[in-house]
Amino acid sequence: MSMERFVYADNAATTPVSEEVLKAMLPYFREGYGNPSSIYQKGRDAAKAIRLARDKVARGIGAQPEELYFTSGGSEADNWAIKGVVEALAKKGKKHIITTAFEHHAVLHVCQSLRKHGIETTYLEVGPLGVVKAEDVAAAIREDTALVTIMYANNEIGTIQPIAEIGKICREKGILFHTDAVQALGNLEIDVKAQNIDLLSLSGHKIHAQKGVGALYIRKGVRIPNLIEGGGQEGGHRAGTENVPAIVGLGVAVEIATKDIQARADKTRKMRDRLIDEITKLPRTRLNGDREHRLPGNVNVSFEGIEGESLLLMLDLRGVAASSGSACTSGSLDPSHVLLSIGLVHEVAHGSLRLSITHETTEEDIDHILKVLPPVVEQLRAMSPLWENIVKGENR
Amino acid sequence: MSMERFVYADNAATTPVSEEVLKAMLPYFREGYGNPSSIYQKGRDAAKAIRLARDKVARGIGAQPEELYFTSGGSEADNWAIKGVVEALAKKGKKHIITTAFEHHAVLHVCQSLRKHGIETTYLEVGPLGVVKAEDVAAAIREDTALVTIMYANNEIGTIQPIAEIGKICREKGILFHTDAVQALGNLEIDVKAQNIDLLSLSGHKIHAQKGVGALYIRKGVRIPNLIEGGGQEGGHRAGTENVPAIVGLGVAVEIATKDIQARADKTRKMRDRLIDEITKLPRTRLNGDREHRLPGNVNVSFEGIEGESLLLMLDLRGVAASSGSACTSGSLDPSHVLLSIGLVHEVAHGSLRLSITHETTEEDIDHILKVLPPVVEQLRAMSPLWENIVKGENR
Amino acid sequence: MEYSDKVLDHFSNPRNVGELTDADGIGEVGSPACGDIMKMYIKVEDGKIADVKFKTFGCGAAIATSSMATELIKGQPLEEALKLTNKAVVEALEGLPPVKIHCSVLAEQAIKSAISDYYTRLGVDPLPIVGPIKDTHCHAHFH
Amino acid sequence: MEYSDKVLDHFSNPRNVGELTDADGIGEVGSPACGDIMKMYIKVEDGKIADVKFKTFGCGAAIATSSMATELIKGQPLEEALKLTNKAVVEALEGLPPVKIHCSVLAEQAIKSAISDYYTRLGVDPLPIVGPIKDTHCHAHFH
Ligand SMILES: Cc1ncc(COP(=O)(O)O)c(C=O)c1O
Ligand SMILES: Cc1ncc(COP(=O)(O)O)c(C=O)c1O
Repeated sequence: MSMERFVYADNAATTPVSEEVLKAMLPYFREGYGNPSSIYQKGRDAAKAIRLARDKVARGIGAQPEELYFTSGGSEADNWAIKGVVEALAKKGKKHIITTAFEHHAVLHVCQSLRKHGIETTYLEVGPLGVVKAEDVAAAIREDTALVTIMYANNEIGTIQPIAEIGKICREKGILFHTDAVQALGNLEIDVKAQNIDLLSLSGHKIHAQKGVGALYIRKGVRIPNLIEGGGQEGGHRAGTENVPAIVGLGVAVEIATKDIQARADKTRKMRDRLIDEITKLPRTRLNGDREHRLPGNVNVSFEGIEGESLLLMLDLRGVAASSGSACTSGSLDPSHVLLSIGLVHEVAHGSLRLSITHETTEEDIDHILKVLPPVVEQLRAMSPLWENIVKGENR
Repeated sequence: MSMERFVYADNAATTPVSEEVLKAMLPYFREGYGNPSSIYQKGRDAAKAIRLARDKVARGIGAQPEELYFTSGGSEADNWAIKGVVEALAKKGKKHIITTAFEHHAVLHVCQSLRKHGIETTYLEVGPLGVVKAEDVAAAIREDTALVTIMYANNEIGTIQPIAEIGKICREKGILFHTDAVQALGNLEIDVKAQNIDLLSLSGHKIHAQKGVGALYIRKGVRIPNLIEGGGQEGGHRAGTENVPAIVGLGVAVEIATKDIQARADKTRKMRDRLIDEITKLPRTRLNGDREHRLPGNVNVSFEGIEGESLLLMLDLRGVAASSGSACTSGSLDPSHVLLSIGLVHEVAHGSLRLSITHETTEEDIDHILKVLPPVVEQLRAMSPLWENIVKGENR
Repeated sequence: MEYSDKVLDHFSNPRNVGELTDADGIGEVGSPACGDIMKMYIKVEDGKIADVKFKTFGCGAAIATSSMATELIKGQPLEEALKLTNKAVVEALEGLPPVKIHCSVLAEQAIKSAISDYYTRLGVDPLPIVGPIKDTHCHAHFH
Repeated sequence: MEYSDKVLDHFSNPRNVGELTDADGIGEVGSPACGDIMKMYIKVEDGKIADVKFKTFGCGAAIATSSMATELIKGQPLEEALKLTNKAVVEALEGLPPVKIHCSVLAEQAIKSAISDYYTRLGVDPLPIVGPIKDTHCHAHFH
């Protein structure tokens, strides 16, 4: 099949490393390769590069550089934050976590596996719109609550959570608050101080840095044990020789991503709204998640009667890369826990499509998506026994 | 100061990414950037690249590809192996670890922090030559021993441990055996099957791959819980979007490093021996660690009366990058625990120098080191009150 | 996940898609909640599968296995069609990712189900000929 | 670890290295086990530090702080030299990494120790003038 155009509409799964980021990284592979712990010039240069990157990342979220610890990505940051807080506080009798039903698996699976260590978790409902209520958080707080961990924005349906409100409640009640901001970074303003965030996870590859690098912000005064112990890197809090090129790239990526957020978001939102408006004109097609409290680049729709994976493969053959549910779980055949959490029935959850665009997406890209998507949906419905039944039911 | 030549003699701390490795990595930053969990072509290409890399790494150590899990480096692999085995076996009453006194901190600190969870560790002596005795391992095994973890080769003094013998003992007694092979990979033959190794840690940046990538080999049949939970990556055993370029690079690096080990080692050993012979001619200078059971590129010497860090800085000013003790701990002022473990007194341990070369080091590089080192030692001794006392003591 | 070229070929150009309005047997297996439904239509002439069509709701592998399975039985005597195993379908497709093996099982069962229906319509008890139709559960791929 | 250019300058070209055979006061602080020993020699004339030399066993920062500290007190009246704080040495060096701050403390103490020795030789109790010499422990930098 000849492909007129290739539109990458899966930026929530991962992004290409940008030219600027790669350019910043390249000197650290074969020239600036010193170990940042080494005392000689090459080592000191590497240490300095990391310091400058830390400053940039800190600035991007309103933190102090000493409050930032580089990790191997968002998953490690989530694991460290939650296991760390729980280990620090369980011995004081605090054995309860509050989270939502639609967190990323890097949060959910940690909470689930902590159960066998006697940690109880409350999974708050997010309702049909996919937004948790701050008052529900307040109501769930108990004497023994150690941690509230609620994502800043959902990775599948893009809904934005009331982080500042939750932060305020937690600070007032003296409870630690962690947020997985992997999807929010670069899309929404983050200010850990104003928003009363105690711990925050971020990941590089969603904002045009390398895969395998991220960071955990830990507010000064909060002490949690290490997840990875060993050498004295990261102020003694995260062992392992630092991934210098990736960290340098993360610094540049955060700097770029947190500049002009408003203007970029406005541009992206316009394209997103066009996609939503046009796609939801198709029969038996619905938007998943709140339309207003939504990441500027996220479109998540369900088409009754078709299955997501075959939809993705067809779209790919026609030059559109997208996702059905979260890429992280697409190895599994279970329907997305996020879509189930907002009340979709299994067969509709199976037929979902996530398009995630950025301000670099063009109107021509949107045109292309809108050109190829409807016939693909039609084609798959034509071969679907489920669609046949739906249509029969309608005509009955 | 004009620098005629720059000799990088700290390859045990880290290595530059090789041209071949970087070349293999580059396509995965801006073109092959798909998320390996994604279903479309770009995702499948990334998944395939990881599969091929896994095959290469597996071949390099005699493992099956399904037995290899990519990590963010050697430290994570060590943490995962030890904490994982302990968590899996502690509930069966196995609460004892056997290790040596001179492991890397990524092993030692984990053992130390497990103490508060009721895990006891036996730290075997390595003697003045820095080689543990297999019979000491056998003698230390108890009813409740969960794990033996002994490094393949020491990172500071380069001494090689009797891994196959230890592996045999452990297998016979039905005890899991982990080895940190970070320094051995590419220098010594590794065959996890023949050597009866159950878990093995490796790191990319010591063999010309990127920093921040490594792997843990877990023998089929050995089941340990995850250190980083979340998405289904790495067969569900290590969450986090895969660092595709770094993993691809690791594959190439292992392939290159495990080819022609003998020929390369012979070449390196000759240069190493010249360094040792010449340097130990200096007064009150000794080689640390066994000369025979030693990594082909490792020289570790102590100069009485001088302190290591100032020695390194002076050498750096004269175009030689080297290390004093382990780079990972050089932020600390404590003398190397490795040198103390082989019986050095504190002040001599402080005056140690590690030169780590490779087969790519040239005879001219060795000439340069041998030219600049003796005058630097002399200069520092001339300004050392300690040296003054040593000389006075001699003349008394 | 890696799909073979053969899988992608059968997915993007599926053979025998559609329905047979004059089918002699129709089989349907799977469930919408599991994300896979296969419906097979067969036309039987002289004890042979004269024609076969399918409709499938499911992933790429489900569509590809439906396509390949129908190709493999088209024109075959019923007893040959009943011998078609999921393994044969997987081999003909040059492999399937482990998590997708259940799709091939579904295709095998869909054929059996259609032939079952054919015998039932003839007034013949299909059970001794076809055997039981396995109830494929959502998590079949975990076995 | 990052050293300022000033530190590197004083490390690579240390001022006042050596001994004074006719010193009026000699001070030594630190211990070999800790990895730092500083020995200071002073020559006093007209209540001023007419000359000063040092010998140091220690890291780059130990040598640089010795060099800078001796520069700062050379030619100064004793009472001024006694006022030299480790902070002033750090500032003159344009900063020191946190783990190296103890070296500057050591340099301050070495000077005090040498001046103490000078008064002791004169038969004057140094304690009221110089104060106690702090026993700098190996882990001073952790405080
Ligand atoms: C023996 C040994 N183990 C573990 C490590 C840690 O590896 P990494 O820096 O990749 O975390 C190192 C080197 O830093 C090492 O030399
Ligand atoms: C919300 C969220 N949290 C965590 C992660 C995990 O980040 P990483 O892939 O860097 O481990 C992701 C994406 O994969 C995500 O979208």
